[in-house]
Amino acid sequence: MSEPFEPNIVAFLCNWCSYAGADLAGTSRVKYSSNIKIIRVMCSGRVNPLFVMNALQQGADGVLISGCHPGDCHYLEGNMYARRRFGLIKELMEFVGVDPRRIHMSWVSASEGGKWKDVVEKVVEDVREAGPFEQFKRDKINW
Amino acid sequence: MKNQGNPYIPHLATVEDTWYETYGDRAIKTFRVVFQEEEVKEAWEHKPGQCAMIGVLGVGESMISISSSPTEGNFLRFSVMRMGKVTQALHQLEPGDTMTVRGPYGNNFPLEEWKGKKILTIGGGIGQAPLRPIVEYVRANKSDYGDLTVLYGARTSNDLCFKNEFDELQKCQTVSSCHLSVDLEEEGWTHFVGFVPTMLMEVNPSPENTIAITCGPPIMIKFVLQNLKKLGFEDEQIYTTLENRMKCGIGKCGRCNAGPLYVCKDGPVFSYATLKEIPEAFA
Amino acid sequence: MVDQAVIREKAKEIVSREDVKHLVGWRKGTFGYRVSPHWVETPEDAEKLIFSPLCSPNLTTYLTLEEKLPLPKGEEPDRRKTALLVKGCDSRAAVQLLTEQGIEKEQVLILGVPCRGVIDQRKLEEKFPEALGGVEAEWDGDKIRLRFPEGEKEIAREELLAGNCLNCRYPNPVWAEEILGDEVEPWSDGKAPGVEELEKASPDDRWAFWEKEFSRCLRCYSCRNVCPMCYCEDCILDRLNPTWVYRSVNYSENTAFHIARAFHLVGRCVGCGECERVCPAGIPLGKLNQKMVEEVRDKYGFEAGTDPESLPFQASYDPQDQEDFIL
Amino acid sequence: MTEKVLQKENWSSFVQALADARELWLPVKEGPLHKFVPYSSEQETPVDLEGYANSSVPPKEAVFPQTETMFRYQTGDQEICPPEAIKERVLLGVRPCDARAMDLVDHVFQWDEDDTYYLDRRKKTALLGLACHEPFPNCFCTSLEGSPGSTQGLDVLMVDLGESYYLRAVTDRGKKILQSVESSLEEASEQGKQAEEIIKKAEGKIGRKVEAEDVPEKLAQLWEDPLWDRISRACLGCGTCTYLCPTCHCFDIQDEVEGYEGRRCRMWDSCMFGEYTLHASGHNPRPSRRERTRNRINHKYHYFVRKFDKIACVGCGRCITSCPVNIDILDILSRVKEAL
Repeated sequence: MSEPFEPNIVAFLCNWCSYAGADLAGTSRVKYSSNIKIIRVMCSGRVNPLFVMNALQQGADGVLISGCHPGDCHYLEGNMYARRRFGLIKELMEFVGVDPRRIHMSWVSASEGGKWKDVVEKVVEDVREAGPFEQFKRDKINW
Repeated sequence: MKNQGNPYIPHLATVEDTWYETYGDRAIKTFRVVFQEEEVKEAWEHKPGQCAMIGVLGVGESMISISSSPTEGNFLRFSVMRMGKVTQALHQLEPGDTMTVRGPYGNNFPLEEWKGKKILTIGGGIGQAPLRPIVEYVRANKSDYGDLTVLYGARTSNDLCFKNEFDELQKCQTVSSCHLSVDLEEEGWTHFVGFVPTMLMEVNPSPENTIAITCGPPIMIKFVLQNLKKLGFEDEQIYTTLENRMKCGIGKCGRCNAGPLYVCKDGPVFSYATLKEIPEAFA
Repeated sequence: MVDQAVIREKAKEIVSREDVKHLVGWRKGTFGYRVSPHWVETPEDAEKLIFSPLCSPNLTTYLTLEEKLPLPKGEEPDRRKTALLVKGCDSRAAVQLLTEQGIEKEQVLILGVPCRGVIDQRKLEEKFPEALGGVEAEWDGDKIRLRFPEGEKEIAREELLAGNCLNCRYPNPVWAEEILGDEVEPWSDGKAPGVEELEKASPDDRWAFWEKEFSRCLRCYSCRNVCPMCYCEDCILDRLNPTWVYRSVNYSENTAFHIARAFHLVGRCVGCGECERVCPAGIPLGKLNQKMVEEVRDKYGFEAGTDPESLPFQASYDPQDQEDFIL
Repeated sequence: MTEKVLQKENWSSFVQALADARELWLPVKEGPLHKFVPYSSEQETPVDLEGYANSSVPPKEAVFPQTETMFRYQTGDQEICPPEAIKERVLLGVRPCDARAMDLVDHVFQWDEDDTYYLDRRKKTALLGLACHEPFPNCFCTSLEGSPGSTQGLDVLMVDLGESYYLRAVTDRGKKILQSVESSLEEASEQGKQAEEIIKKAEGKIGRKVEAEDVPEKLAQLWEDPLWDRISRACLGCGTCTYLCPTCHCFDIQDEVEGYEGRRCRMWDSCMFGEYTLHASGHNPRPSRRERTRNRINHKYHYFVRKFDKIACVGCGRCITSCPVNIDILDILSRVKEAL
């Protein structure tokens, strides 16, 4: 069987909770797949849907946005806006034909190193099933 | 300068030396660049007043006036103020990096016609960059021209460009008088304090057999033109350069027009006599 | 029914008021079935005002389209009101602009005209090619009467109305100082058949459909500029530093443009159908926005421009928002 | 002068023969609009020109593509490589007004320096024109020295006689094309006169007109006239009228980088957009739609005339038809003429 498809996933992690959670997973030597490319943002509410679009255009096969649990947000309601926003962006992308398994959102707090590993494994598995993202990838166009 | 017939393909040039003229968020940096290919270096000739499209591959290009006179040597000098995407990328270039250059574009100061006349340059802020080649050219051919007066002002003293060169300009005898100004009082500043148009009235140059060239922010040009008229200058004696957004530099992309004139082809140097009838010139 | 004479009288009265700068309405276009926006400044201009099934332009977009140029020293900005004739969907756009502080209440004078649905110009051209030579239209019960130079014809409303009008829930203006004409009976529950049928298709078919549509896009941005909800001074598409969406025209950048714009309209689109009408490539943008309108209505119980006191949808949240998709 | 007749039954063999000789472009219906696209033999819809008044997007797309790669490079090693040359091609079904428009745009791209991209495509593109027999309601080509049967800029002129097409070669390149598709053609006898009548009748059907001789001088004196406010008030500032205009030639140049590969490309731009003249400092010499509309009309009916002594408009009527808010150039011109 040809070696399995290695997806390329961009993850936007909120600095206060999820990034610290991923940091904790690292310091406690938790192994998780390296397909995840982490970008630190100050709050999940900062992530603009255009980031998701641009990531998919430039070769990402999946996008993960991870923020604090409701109520933990350092800025009180950033994750609430993000929740509403990414519930809708998933619907819109699905309506245009993008596989819903490519866009994920998760709550990971600073102490949940283990949960971060499970979230990453699930997302990588989902995107691997969905296969490489070709739909509106940028470099496919004939220059 | 044709490049295998395709006017859009730029030549590659290496940045030999670069230094900051002014600092702050709208910093001005000067680049001395030399073409990488020998035959391009030989074949290139430009006249004072012409511009070139300089840029960085992967970022873009912008039209910058060549601020070195052909008499100074086989290199090109550009002074770039950091404003947008391309100029920011240019400001990150260090000596040894590569810059793309294409041109020269635009018409030039009609220095042949001005032979035998007195030359008066009035610059403001970055406006001195397009005027600098005139000063160098006239100094190099001192015998052909009358006396050279340089007026130059900026907001504050560290906004003044070519500071090191002005000290030398004030001493040498090829320049009859050189006046610097800053807008506001500053300790340690001995020259004129106030706006360039008011300094112009102070210096009160006689319009007789004189050519006045002015470049700078639009608001300064407006008042300088008024004052020059008050001093008795005729429209044909006054020249200025226009700046507009340019993309092709060869009169095709259509965006740099001020009324019927294309700034990249019919300009950037215009006499006030032509600009007077174009209402959009000073828009 | 709305009588044009009533509108003209009202316009004359409004325009002669001191605190009104001008009134924006519709007038007959310069050819065929076209209707163009009309500025009424003097009572004579009011004579040209019309209201018919061809009056599709949404005039609320002009409230935010006027450039606010710097005034020469000493000149006071003109604080007088802009009066506006609005249909049901247009009035919702005005309400949505109000809730987003795109306009101030004292800056506008809204006159509502109950609407029985506007004609889809492409359907009209297909069924009556001679309409390009000149036509007048009128509602008549559940039919539309078309007056051509050579004679009159009647056709059922359903065959000629624009898609968004067929499933319109707010034909009567939602917010207006005055309603010029008696109210009409709403005729739809707001479910668009086109959206359902596309939802049932498989993801690949959906993508095939949208890829074909988006690759036809010319990026002329008329859908963005006509939209009353798109009034950012410095649109993200024009930004160069960083360049989010490249200016080259191919289906990748076009898709990014359309998804980004559709997303900026979630919870704000009032379904006036202008983006679909003005698109020279005929891309069914209304379908994209209608999907999100229904999504937001069913899952969040929110409809844009229906309640002047509501908070903008994406700038507020509800603790009970759905979160089943969150890991 | 070679004159031929093509019976409509062997239209598809004619198209196939053309496609074998050169890369064939023809107007295909995509959604509600006709667009010139390269012909591929396994086209689902049968290619015919019935019900085709004129393409919504003008054939300028074949010689001045909406997005065109100027050169590619690797951002690391600064090595610039221009794109490959393009093949010879023929455009079938071009309307005479669009062919005249291409001649006008040639002036710009040949003026003083040659734009090699445009001129290379232009030389390799043969135009097989189709005379109009059913003009669109907004056509006004006859007021600008055009005609439904004008042959300016065309290599071959086709006229639809009902069940057959009359073809006449205008240039020797046209003659070569007709020879290369000899098999599907017959000799013409008196169809030439029939074609003339059809063209004469079509000229009579042109409903809209304007006397444009005095417009350039009047525009020069109407710079501050309030008519520009009234005209541009409804304008949305979108790019539809300029993108669909066959004589519009403005473009933007942008760099695009993907990983280490980059390209410099140019794409259509519109003077009706705000950032068309926006300086990096934020200053905009044309800040509002009033100046931009004034500039668009002045460019075509005043500036172009001062530089090339021709009006840069061929009366195809696309800007009237496609404007979302029905700003009508003939209405503008009549106001300009009345204003003085």
